[in-house]
Amino acid sequence: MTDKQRDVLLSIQDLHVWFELRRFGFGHAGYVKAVDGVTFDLHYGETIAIVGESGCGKSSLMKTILGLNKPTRGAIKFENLDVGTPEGEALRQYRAKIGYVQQDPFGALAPFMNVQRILEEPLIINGVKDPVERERRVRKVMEEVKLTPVDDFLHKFPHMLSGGQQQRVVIARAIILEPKLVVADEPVSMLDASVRVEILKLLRGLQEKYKLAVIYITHDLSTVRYFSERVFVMYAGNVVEKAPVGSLVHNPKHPYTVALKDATADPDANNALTYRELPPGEPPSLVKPPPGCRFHPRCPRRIENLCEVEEPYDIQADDHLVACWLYK
Amino acid sequence: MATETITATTGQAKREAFAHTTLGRVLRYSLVRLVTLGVTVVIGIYLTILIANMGGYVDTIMRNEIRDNTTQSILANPAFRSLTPEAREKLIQEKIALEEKRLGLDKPFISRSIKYLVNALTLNLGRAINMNSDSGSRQVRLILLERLPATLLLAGTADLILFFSSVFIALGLSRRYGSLLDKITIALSPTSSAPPWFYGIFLILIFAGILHVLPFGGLVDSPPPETSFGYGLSVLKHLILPASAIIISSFFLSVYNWRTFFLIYSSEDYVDMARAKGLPARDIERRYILRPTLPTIITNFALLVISLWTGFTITETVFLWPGLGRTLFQAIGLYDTPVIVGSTIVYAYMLGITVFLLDFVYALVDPRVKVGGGNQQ
Amino acid sequence: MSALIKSTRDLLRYPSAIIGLLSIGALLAISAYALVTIPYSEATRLWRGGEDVWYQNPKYAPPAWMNFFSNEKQPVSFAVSSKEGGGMTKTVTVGEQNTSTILITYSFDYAYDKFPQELILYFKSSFQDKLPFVSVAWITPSGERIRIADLAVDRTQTFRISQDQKLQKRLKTEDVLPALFVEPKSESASPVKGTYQIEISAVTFEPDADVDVEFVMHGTLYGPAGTDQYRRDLMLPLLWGTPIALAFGLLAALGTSLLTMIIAAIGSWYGGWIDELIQRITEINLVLPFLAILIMVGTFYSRSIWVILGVTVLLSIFSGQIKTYRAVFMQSKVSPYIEAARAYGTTDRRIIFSYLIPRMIPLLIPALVSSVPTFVFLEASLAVLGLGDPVLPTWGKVIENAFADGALYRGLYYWVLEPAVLLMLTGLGFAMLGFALDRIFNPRLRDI
Amino acid sequence: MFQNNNLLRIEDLVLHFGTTRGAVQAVDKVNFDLDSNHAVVVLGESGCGKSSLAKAILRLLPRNVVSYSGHVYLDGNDIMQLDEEEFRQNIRWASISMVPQAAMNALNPVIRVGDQVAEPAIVHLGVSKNDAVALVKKMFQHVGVPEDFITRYPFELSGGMRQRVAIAMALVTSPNLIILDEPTSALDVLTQASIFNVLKRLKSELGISFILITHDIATSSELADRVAVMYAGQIVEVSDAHRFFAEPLHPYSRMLMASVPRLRADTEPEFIIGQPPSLLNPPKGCRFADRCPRRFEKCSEEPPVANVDGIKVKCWLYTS
Repeated sequence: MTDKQRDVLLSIQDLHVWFELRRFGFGHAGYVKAVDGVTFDLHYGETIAIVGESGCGKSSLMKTILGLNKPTRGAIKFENLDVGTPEGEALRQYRAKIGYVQQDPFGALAPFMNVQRILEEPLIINGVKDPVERERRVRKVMEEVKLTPVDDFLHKFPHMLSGGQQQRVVIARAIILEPKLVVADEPVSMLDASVRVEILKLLRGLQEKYKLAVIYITHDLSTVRYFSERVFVMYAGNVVEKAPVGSLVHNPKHPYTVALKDATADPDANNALTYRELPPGEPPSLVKPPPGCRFHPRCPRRIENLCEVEEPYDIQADDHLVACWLYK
Repeated sequence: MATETITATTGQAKREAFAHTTLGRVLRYSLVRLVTLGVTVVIGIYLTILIANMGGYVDTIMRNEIRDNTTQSILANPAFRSLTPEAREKLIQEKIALEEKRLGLDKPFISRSIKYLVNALTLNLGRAINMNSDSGSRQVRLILLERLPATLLLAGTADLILFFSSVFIALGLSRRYGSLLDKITIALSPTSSAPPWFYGIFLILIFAGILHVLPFGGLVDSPPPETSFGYGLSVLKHLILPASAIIISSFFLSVYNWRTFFLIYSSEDYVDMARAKGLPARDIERRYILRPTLPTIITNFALLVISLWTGFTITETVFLWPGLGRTLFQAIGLYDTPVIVGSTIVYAYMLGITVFLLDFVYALVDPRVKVGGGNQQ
Repeated sequence: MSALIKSTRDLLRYPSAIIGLLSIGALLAISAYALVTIPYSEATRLWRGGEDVWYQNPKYAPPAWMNFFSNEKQPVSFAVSSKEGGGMTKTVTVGEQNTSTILITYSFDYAYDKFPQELILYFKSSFQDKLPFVSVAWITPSGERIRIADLAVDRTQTFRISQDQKLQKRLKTEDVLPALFVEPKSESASPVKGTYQIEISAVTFEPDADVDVEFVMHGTLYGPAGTDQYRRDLMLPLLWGTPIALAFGLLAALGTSLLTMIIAAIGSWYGGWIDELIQRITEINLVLPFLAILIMVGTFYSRSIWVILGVTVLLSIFSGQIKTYRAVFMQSKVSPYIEAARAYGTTDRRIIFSYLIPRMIPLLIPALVSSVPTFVFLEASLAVLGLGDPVLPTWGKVIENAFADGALYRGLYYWVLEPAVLLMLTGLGFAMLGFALDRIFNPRLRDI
Repeated sequence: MFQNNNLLRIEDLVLHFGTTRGAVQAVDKVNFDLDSNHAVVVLGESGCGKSSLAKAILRLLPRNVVSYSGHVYLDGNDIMQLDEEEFRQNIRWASISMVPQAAMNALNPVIRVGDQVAEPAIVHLGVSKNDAVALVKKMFQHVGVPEDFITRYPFELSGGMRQRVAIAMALVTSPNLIILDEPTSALDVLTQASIFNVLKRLKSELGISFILITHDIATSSELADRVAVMYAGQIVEVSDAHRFFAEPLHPYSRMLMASVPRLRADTEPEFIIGQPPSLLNPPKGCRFADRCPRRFEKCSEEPPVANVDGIKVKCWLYTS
């Protein structure tokens, strides 16, 4: 489904995001290499999912795209505009171009603002001075996310809303500036099962209606197939596999993706009867990641004298790009 | 910052053996704190000196006094009677210049202040201008040393009684949440908005003025009793009112705060867990409520000491208690710069030492305290 | 708006809040009354005035209501003047050859068990050359008439009845006043109760000459608040001390908490060297002996209440509170709603003032209200040490005067207790309100 | 007493606690039982009272409790009748232990994890300190924690390791029953799966019974022999795992099951419209009626518990 003809909205080349560790508040004590060489293009109207465990660098990658972190090395182009190192006002304006849906809807809303004020803030900050115009746009966006009747919700404070309603406000805020790209960071992981699907469907509806490009970040492989066209799997600061969603879910190639799929349960009483095959150990430190393939210490199919020495690069295998020597 | 990624690193971070022993960690931490606190104390003392003599108010007052004293002493001295008025005037001027030199008034302010700072830091506090110690010495150090025990006696007694009684009573109340005693404590806690001297007035009024059972003030009867036992008893009698004033003025709020604090901490998940584990109530209180809150308890003890150190000036004045606070007050009344700076320095040192001890003990009881921000959580 | 109503309703569920609000309300009413009835210039003039202003009052007189608590009634001071009437009658009879006779009488009930301190007549007369001649008589309840004095009076003249030696000789006693208030020849040590009259008859010898008299009795009690060693009516500092205490307490609390919060917010938002600097300053401030420095400022620089206020705020900004606020700000700083605000392009200034600080208001308000007493007492403490504002009448000044005069040793308890009670009222009022606010705004405390 | 081979039997358990706005009916007449060496999953969404149920069983009551009643039979003895001290000595950790939701908060931050795990053994088994250490090492082996971690503090461990330590702590007194309160909800998929491997092994090798409290339907199937669905303070369905995951009966259970996104099947998930009722003032009659697509007049009355081939359903649809 990936449409090569579509124009590129966001282009990321060899992106590194490192955080310096300090000792005594000033001495250097190494780097946390949260994102270590990530490359991909995102097209207009495209949805991609980034899947990985906590600490794999997906949040740092996302925050860098949002302009909240500074890239250490590499290039980010948004609409052919180099936005790798904007400062001050330019950075502020860049941030406003991307919608952001957060994980914890209650935390994402200032507790002392009502819904109207929350939704007005981005407009005020980005120069919509006319209050009538602001209210018109607030009402419109509330209709979009089905916070209706609007008058019932306009003056409510976040704590008076249910989790699902809070997340609708967050989504409304993300799209009120009419962005071309929305980043959704685990938008449903803190919601109840019965609400999750509702929010995912709402997001998908908005995406289709406005031809939004969406980066969907999640640790849950099972929701990915309802949302995205392409999936990137991240492990220890690297993207280890990129593939169209159907192909990735049914036929994962990287041993880590395989492990991830094997560990993800569907509701089935037979689960209780079998043990799951899992890679041993835990993800490595991002301060001193293992040499070669970062997954090699846990990998059941590692190739001696190769995987622990040479760092794998993106290798084409069917319609997948896999950073794994098995596919060389 | 990227807390998420940092968390991932700590689980596996390799640590050197020394860094990981409690002693090593505490020593390294304490050393760093000692250096920073040292700098802090130096700056604090220098600021004190600047405030004490900024704009030269004290200099002017001192010059006037020198002029008056010198003139008078020469006029009163029969040896100089025979001199002509001009010669006498000349002699006076010479004497004044000599005296000003002796007190260092001829040098520029900055060099004087630096000299003062060095002296102050080495506790070389100089000679007082007007004040004497009881033994007649003009050495500021001796004057202050003479007064220090009285302050320590009052502060120590009041602090210790106040602190331990309120913590333990609070612990008891937190066990009996909602009881009548608990409610009374809550209701009385606003009484702590008044300072010790305020309660001192009432205590003096009742016990000294009306009932005549305790003295109005002072450290010991006049004349002091001959035997050391009698002396001690007399001091104790004089101690009751000021110490009570200090304790009363903080007691209820202190108990209320501790009680609330313990209640909040006893609803932590790990306390629930300890209850679920079926540990005896005593163990839970000791290991799961007191132990994790020890850093906070210690901090509060230190803050109490700090606030009392500086709060004693008035209490001591009201009770005529011959401690550092009253000395400071008297010195200011007499414009005695060396004594003012001296006592402020002693205060700054005492505060610095208190803060340092606090940090040291804090590091000892809280395994999470480390030097630098590398892997804090 | 509805949130405000709800908070108010929550607040009124706490008895301590109601008591607190009532006492603060009472203090505000007293302040308003003081400011309206006694203008500032009048208040400072009176407070610094000496005998010429306060001659009508006795020294060291406890308040009149002390009589309620004692079976032995003490005389309450009064002053009447023939100029203002007030029960004193004055009749002028024009005689021959430019003379006229002026008769001034005043009768009063004396129902006390003690003798007064002093009876004084202040004469004011107008004439060209010839002094008017005055005779004073005292008429006891039984109708006996005692001649007090016959004298020529100057333009202003003071006549102290107890100290007149002629009268002493005439009455054959040094204690004139007991002699005037007991039946002659009776052995009783207490005054006879009843209506006494003083009669002043004056003769003037010029056409426009006139005589007026002011009759003052220095009882042993005075007015609603009593007097001090300078005869000053304590009502003045008690009334005027209220707005001063409130202003000092509120301004210091407000200034300190707001500045502390803003600085903490800026430090924790920008981090880095700004935060580091703020933390260092806080530590230095921690080793600076607060009161000692305040005392030095009071001694060396200025005792003006506004200077002291400024220094107090300056020294209190970088207190332990800044660490508390900083800890909360550091938490808020990484909270998702701040991250969201950054993501939609909010400026740093707007984040600090519209996102970080409003979050802190629930913590700030109770802390602010609860810190008012600290500052009120601080001002009083300085005054007690003799470092009060030299011009303003304050509660602390009254306590200082009382101490300096040994009020506690001499049993003049009212002198200390009156300002103390007002201080306590202020302290308790704000503390109790702050206490209730803390429980409302701090959800962790709600069920505890 | 009770002639039954149930390990645990809960009858009409009630726990209400007070707030400023009224009483929260967190657990309202809950009934279910559990056989030896079985695992029952209590499934429910946030705020349905499932955590309060765990606390009610272990008698860990909040300060503001309004009513607490019912029967909890453990091996036939009603442990609700025990006094506080007997309950502490004989039930807590001696017979029933618990793995909390967030191990980070449930571990004392200033005591080394080894000591914390050893504590219950010293208190309840009366073993010496040295024996306790040996026991802790054995438990760490069981759950896959390196032995030398016993001298570490909780903040020095990763989330997965902390959870394993918490499980080791639950095991150390060899209880018959362990209550797992959302034991993996804060963990990553791989860690989650490996923790469930550990739990499965404990169940088969040590014969331990579990009550697993969770909102996560997919992972709940990893351990379940039986499933109890909780809604608004009440249990609405108790079923055998195989039958439940194949086809639940109660309309709420059905819709909940339909809302689960699946990795290996191509069904489109659905959601439930509306929100669960407040536990402060739950509706009369069936508490799910407002959101139920199959409601009818009867639903305004409290439904009885119907027995459909051993499955208990609190719904009018199944009363014949």
